[in-house]
Amino acid sequence: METSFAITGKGYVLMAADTTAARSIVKMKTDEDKIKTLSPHLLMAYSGEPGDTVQFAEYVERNIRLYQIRNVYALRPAAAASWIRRSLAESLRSRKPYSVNLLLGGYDTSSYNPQLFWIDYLGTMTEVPFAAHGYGAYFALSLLDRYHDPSASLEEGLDTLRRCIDEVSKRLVVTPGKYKVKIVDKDGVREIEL
Amino acid sequence: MNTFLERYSSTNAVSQLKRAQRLAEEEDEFTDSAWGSQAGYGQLMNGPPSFTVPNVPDPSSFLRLHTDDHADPNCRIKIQHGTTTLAFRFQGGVIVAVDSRATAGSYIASGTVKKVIEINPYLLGTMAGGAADCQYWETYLGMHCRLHELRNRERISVSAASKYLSNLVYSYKGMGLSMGTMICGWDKTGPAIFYVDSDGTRLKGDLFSVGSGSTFAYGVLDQGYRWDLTDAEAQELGRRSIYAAGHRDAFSGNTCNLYHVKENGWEFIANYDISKLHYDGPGDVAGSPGHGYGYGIRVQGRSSANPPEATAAA
Amino acid sequence: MPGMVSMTQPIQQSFNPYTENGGTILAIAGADFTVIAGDTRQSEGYSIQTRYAPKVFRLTDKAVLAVNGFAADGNMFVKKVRQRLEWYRHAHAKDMPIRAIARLIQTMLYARRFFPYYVYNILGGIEEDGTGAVYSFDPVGSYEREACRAAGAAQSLVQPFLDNQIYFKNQTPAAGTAFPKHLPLSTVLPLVIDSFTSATERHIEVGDGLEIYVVLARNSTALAGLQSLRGVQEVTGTNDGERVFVIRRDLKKD
Amino acid sequence: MSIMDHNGGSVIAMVGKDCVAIASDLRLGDRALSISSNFQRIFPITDRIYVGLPGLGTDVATLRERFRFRVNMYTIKEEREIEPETFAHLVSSTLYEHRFGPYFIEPVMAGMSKTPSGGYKPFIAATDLIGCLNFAKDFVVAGTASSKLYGVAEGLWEPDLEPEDLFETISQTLLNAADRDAFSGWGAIVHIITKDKIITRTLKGRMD
Amino acid sequence: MATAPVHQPSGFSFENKLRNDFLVEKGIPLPKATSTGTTIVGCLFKDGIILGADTRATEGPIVADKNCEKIHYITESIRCCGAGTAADTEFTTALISSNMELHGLETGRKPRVVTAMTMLKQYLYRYQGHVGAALVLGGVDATGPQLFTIHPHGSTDKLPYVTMGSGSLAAMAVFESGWKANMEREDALNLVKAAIAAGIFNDLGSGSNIDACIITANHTEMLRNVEMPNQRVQKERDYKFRRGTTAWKKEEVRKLVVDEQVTLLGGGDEMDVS
Amino acid sequence: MARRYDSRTTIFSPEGRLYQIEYAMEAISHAGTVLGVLAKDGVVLAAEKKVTGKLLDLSSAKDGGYGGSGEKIYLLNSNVIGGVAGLTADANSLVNYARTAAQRHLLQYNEDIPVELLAQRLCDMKQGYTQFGGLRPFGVSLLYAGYDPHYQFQLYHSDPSGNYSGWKATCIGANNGTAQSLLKQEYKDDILVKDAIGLVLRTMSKTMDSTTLNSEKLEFAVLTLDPETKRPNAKIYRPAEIDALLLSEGLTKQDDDTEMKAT
Repeated sequence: METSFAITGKGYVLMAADTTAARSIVKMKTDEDKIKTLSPHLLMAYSGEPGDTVQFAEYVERNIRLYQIRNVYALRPAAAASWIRRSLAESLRSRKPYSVNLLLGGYDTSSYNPQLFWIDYLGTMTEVPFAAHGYGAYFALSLLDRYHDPSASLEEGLDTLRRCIDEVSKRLVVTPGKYKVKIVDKDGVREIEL
Repeated sequence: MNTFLERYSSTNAVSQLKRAQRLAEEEDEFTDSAWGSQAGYGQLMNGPPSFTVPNVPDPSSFLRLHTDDHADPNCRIKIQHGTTTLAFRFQGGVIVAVDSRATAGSYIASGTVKKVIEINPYLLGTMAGGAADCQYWETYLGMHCRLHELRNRERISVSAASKYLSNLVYSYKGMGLSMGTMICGWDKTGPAIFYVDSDGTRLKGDLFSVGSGSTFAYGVLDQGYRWDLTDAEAQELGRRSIYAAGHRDAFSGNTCNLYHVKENGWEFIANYDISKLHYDGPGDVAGSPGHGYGYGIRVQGRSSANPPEATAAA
Repeated sequence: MPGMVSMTQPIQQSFNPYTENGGTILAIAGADFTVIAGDTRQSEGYSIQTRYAPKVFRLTDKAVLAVNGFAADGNMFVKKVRQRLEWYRHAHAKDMPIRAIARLIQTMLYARRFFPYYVYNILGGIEEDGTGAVYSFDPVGSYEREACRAAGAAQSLVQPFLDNQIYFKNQTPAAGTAFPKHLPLSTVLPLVIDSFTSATERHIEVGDGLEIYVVLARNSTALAGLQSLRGVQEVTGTNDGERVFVIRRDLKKD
Repeated sequence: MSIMDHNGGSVIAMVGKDCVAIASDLRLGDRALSISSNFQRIFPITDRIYVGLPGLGTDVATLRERFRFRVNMYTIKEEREIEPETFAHLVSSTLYEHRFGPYFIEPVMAGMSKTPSGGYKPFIAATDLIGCLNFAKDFVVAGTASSKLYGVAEGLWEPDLEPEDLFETISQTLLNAADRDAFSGWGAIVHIITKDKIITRTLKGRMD
Repeated sequence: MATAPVHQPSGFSFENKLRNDFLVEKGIPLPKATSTGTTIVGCLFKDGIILGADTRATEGPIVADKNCEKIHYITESIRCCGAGTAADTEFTTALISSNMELHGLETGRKPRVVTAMTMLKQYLYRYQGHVGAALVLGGVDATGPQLFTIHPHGSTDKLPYVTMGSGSLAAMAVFESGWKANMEREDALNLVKAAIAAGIFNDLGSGSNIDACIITANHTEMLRNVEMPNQRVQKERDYKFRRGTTAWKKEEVRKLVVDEQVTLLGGGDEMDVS
Repeated sequence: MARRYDSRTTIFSPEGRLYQIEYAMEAISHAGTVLGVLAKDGVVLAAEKKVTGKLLDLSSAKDGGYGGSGEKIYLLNSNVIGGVAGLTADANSLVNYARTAAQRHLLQYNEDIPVELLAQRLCDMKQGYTQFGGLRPFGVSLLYAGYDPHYQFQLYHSDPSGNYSGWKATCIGANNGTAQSLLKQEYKDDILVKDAIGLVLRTMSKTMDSTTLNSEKLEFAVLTLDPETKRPNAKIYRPAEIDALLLSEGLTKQDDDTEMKAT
């Protein structure tokens, strides 16, 4: 089952998403990347209705890119989050709504703040220090209440992330096998091996 | 119309059976089920009490229609639920921790429910699902445990007690009972926990959590659990896990009741207000971290921002 | 229009022996007394069936039972409880203690687990040790002892108010003081009356009249203040020492 | 479970003596799961008007943006700040416009309106989700805990409370009502608006 | 990038309809709007019309507004009582009132009650009962006093005395026994008050106070809260808290300029609550 | 001279010029001066009002009105102040457009519009009016004094052609050449707001036709950053405040009984 986590730390946001693409009871693919890089300092993990997810993510990706091309600088994370939320809320009012849950992590280069936004398929948005989507949230959130540190170093942050993944694999009936982990900080976006 | 017809057509075998049943039940109402008072003494030999069942083709769907089965909030009879309970075995015995909230729809009907049922000085049962089902059957179980002691001159094993309960509720399967309990105790084999539910499942294990907030409790419990925890650490873990569930789950909370089962019976450790745990922690007790459990309290003053040195100075 | 809807979609006719008759009950336990109160309106839908249908019943001199929900079930249930108490009296030549009544009510309710009484019960009275007690029940018999409890149509309006005023929830005492553990009757009675006038203001099914039963323990200090009250009437039945009073008040009738 | 309970949250506004107060809880839930304990649903419209938007989280954000836009455009066109009464009607008509596909929000407004003599007088109002206005003289409530709030407020509210007393009354009302509601809570925020200042306090509420 | 649609054409917006259907599909029932259980009445008397209404608005079993106004202004000599979905009665009468004003300006005459009635029934019929307004329309025009009821689906009645709403039966009982043709103003007013009172006391959906409106050929008198039989009694005690009772974590005080102030255009960050 | 190549905005002359645009710019160079200076910690704008006559009712402008006296300096958004030179009617239309554009951005992104983007939005529209038949270009130049987190304080100028450019200090309207050369001499790169105010007022006093400066002839605004909230603080001075400011800078002779309402 789809699971994604994101946590903030000292100057970074870490994101992890499972890599399974499933159809019915079959795993179609086990190395699907569900975290998109929207701009040099912005990451988006998406999950939800198959098809909707990629379509919406690409729509967002293109539009955020367009803004950057037009204005040289990219949208700041909070502004991008507002725009994405609005797009989702408006799509909900259309004939064929996107059913996508999002985690949006970015690094605001003008305030030096890592920011993390939790957005659900209805367009509900809130800024949080850590977040999760999918059934994993029910295990990870209490764990993060206990172990998360907003000023953690990268290594400590990764340890906390490992705990989340460990807990989900221990308790969730259908556990995702592999996770892709990405980080965004002042130097931009990169992938991390767990 | 059909039922009306059935009732008065003497040729209908089913209706005859039902009428007989109904008559028997009306008798039963103040005989078998009256074991709780002196008026019904002597009736214990008749086995488990019997119950009035509505005279409709499908009594369990009748019950579902009129009682709150979580799915339909509009039904009239609200049965309270929502819960987090947990129990785990470790070298020092068994820790049992529960919250105390009961909700009916979105209304918090009570914040002081005792979800640990003290079956006897050696046995504890927890309560999740229908409050009345747990209370009634575990009290009933307590009675039988005592009878077992009297008959066999030794305490009933946790295994036997849980099996008895499991058999009892299994006989009502499909009727709409709702119960998820952990029978915890210490017997000849040492500390033991059995999970019993109204489906008829009965599991022996080291660590269980049951209820709407159980996933949150597991999140903390699994990460902190080891067999060789000290008593203080184990109690802290139980407390902390119930807090975690009370915090995140809308249907759990209010207070945490903590029990510790040891070789010579269970001991009630304390009742903790979950909001107080959030802000101030459990106070001056063994294993306390010395500060509030709340995330905001724990990480107070720490920030994720990393402005460059020069800017920070400016 | 409801008529139109029923034309378009089929409705499954099912056996529905229940209805909801509104009204609210509450009980508060003090150190040596218990107050059990209920309004007297009985309604169905937007109609008032009667402006005086008692919801609070004296069981013994130590115990008073308030029932709320489906009035027919409630009245039947009270009848059956009284019958069982009568038998108990015949067998033991004394009134059943309140904690035993509580357990009795549980088993009686649970006996109908699969065909429940649609009744919310609150039992109030005096324990054998002379303290005030309130037991509250759900329709299938789960129960607990509490200090105060509201049930019925306006329970969600009244209960948080009592939490605040009886348990002093969310209040911090002034430095160096503490909130009292038990409130005196002179404080509890105004709270009960205000709870009901407030509920009458905001809940359409509450109103008409208010009946407040007060059960006093032996030698309760609250006696003097009580007897001087307007419209108080004693309904004590025995000479055991516990005394039961009832106070009647009007509520708004709209 | 109604859609209004999906994210939870409640708002209350009360009138005092030359002041008004508006308060809400801070929980954002995903049904039973609590997501955020710092979800603001009360927003300033002008210096002296606040609006609380209890209901579905996505509509809280959408309507907040919409109201801000409409009020800003009003300010630009009229070259003056909007008055609370006018704003209440703006809210009402915005919601009624969506009569057959409503936003799941029941707004509560509190503010100080200018009197012709240059003074200020308290103003509160609330609407249902399709914009039926309710101008009460004492208090208005909305959200998942509304019935609880009605009960407590009806008991505790008194006329002519000074700002500090009004703070106590509205806070106690909100906290105790939220404590009986599974979908409201996780802290609370209170704004007290007087003619010359706004006091905002974050309450130490139950966190379960 | 896609721009935000902010300006809609006038009339109802159905933009959320699809979304809400989607939510219903997910098994989430939609909430109910405030409705006025209501007793509203109207009757003819010697010189004109008297309309009456109670003042309770309910949301399910909860009283949402204890003193709302259910007699709405249409023109100076035409008024309309509303029952049903509160917002619908409010906005429907406001819309028709505005159209009547325009109609009056266009024709240069005082518009008639039938005109308002026709506008209302056509409007309600168009929405096939989805606009849930049940109305009692009364007024005096060139043709004399006129009294109508209009049902949510657009059907109308013209009668000498009418009642509507959940308390209509109780009120009608009073009219049936007490109404006579050509009543005096005083008697008619008392009858209307009695009819509303019957609704207030016998129907749970109606309550609080009595509003009445007397319309004659050259004068309209709005008697707001003409009778207040349900004032709350004095509370038994006062509930003021000691200052400092509520514990709080953080305080922020923003001073406002009272006599002179620089007005800023509300900006993005400015709106944030901090 | 123009050989009828100036009759349409959309037609180039053989020399490759759009005469209507140039005429529009010419119109602007007769309008009241608007002068802006970008400082390290803020931006300063000043504008010269052309007093139309004694009978003009200025009562609404007396207390500053909404966002300025409404003639030359406008608040475009909470982070941008605009100064206009040219046809007042055209300016009103553009200001309204700018405010709407800013609000739209706020609605979409929940952040104040970046200053350059606002200038772009206006220029997109202005350019459109130079390219399509039947339209007349806007006879307005604007100065935008603004702040955004991307480039901090900024000062832009846009003209009727739809061109825009960023400046450290610039001037539009009458005598802009004189003013610009004065600014060129006196501007220093790390000038602070308090010095910039002086610079602006002195330059204004030298370029304006009238000999005495006072609030009847001058509009004045400063954009700074609130030290506490770190949010832009746009202040458009009221007439009384302008007089007080002039007095403190020693640029005017005032009666003794002037209200001292300065900040």
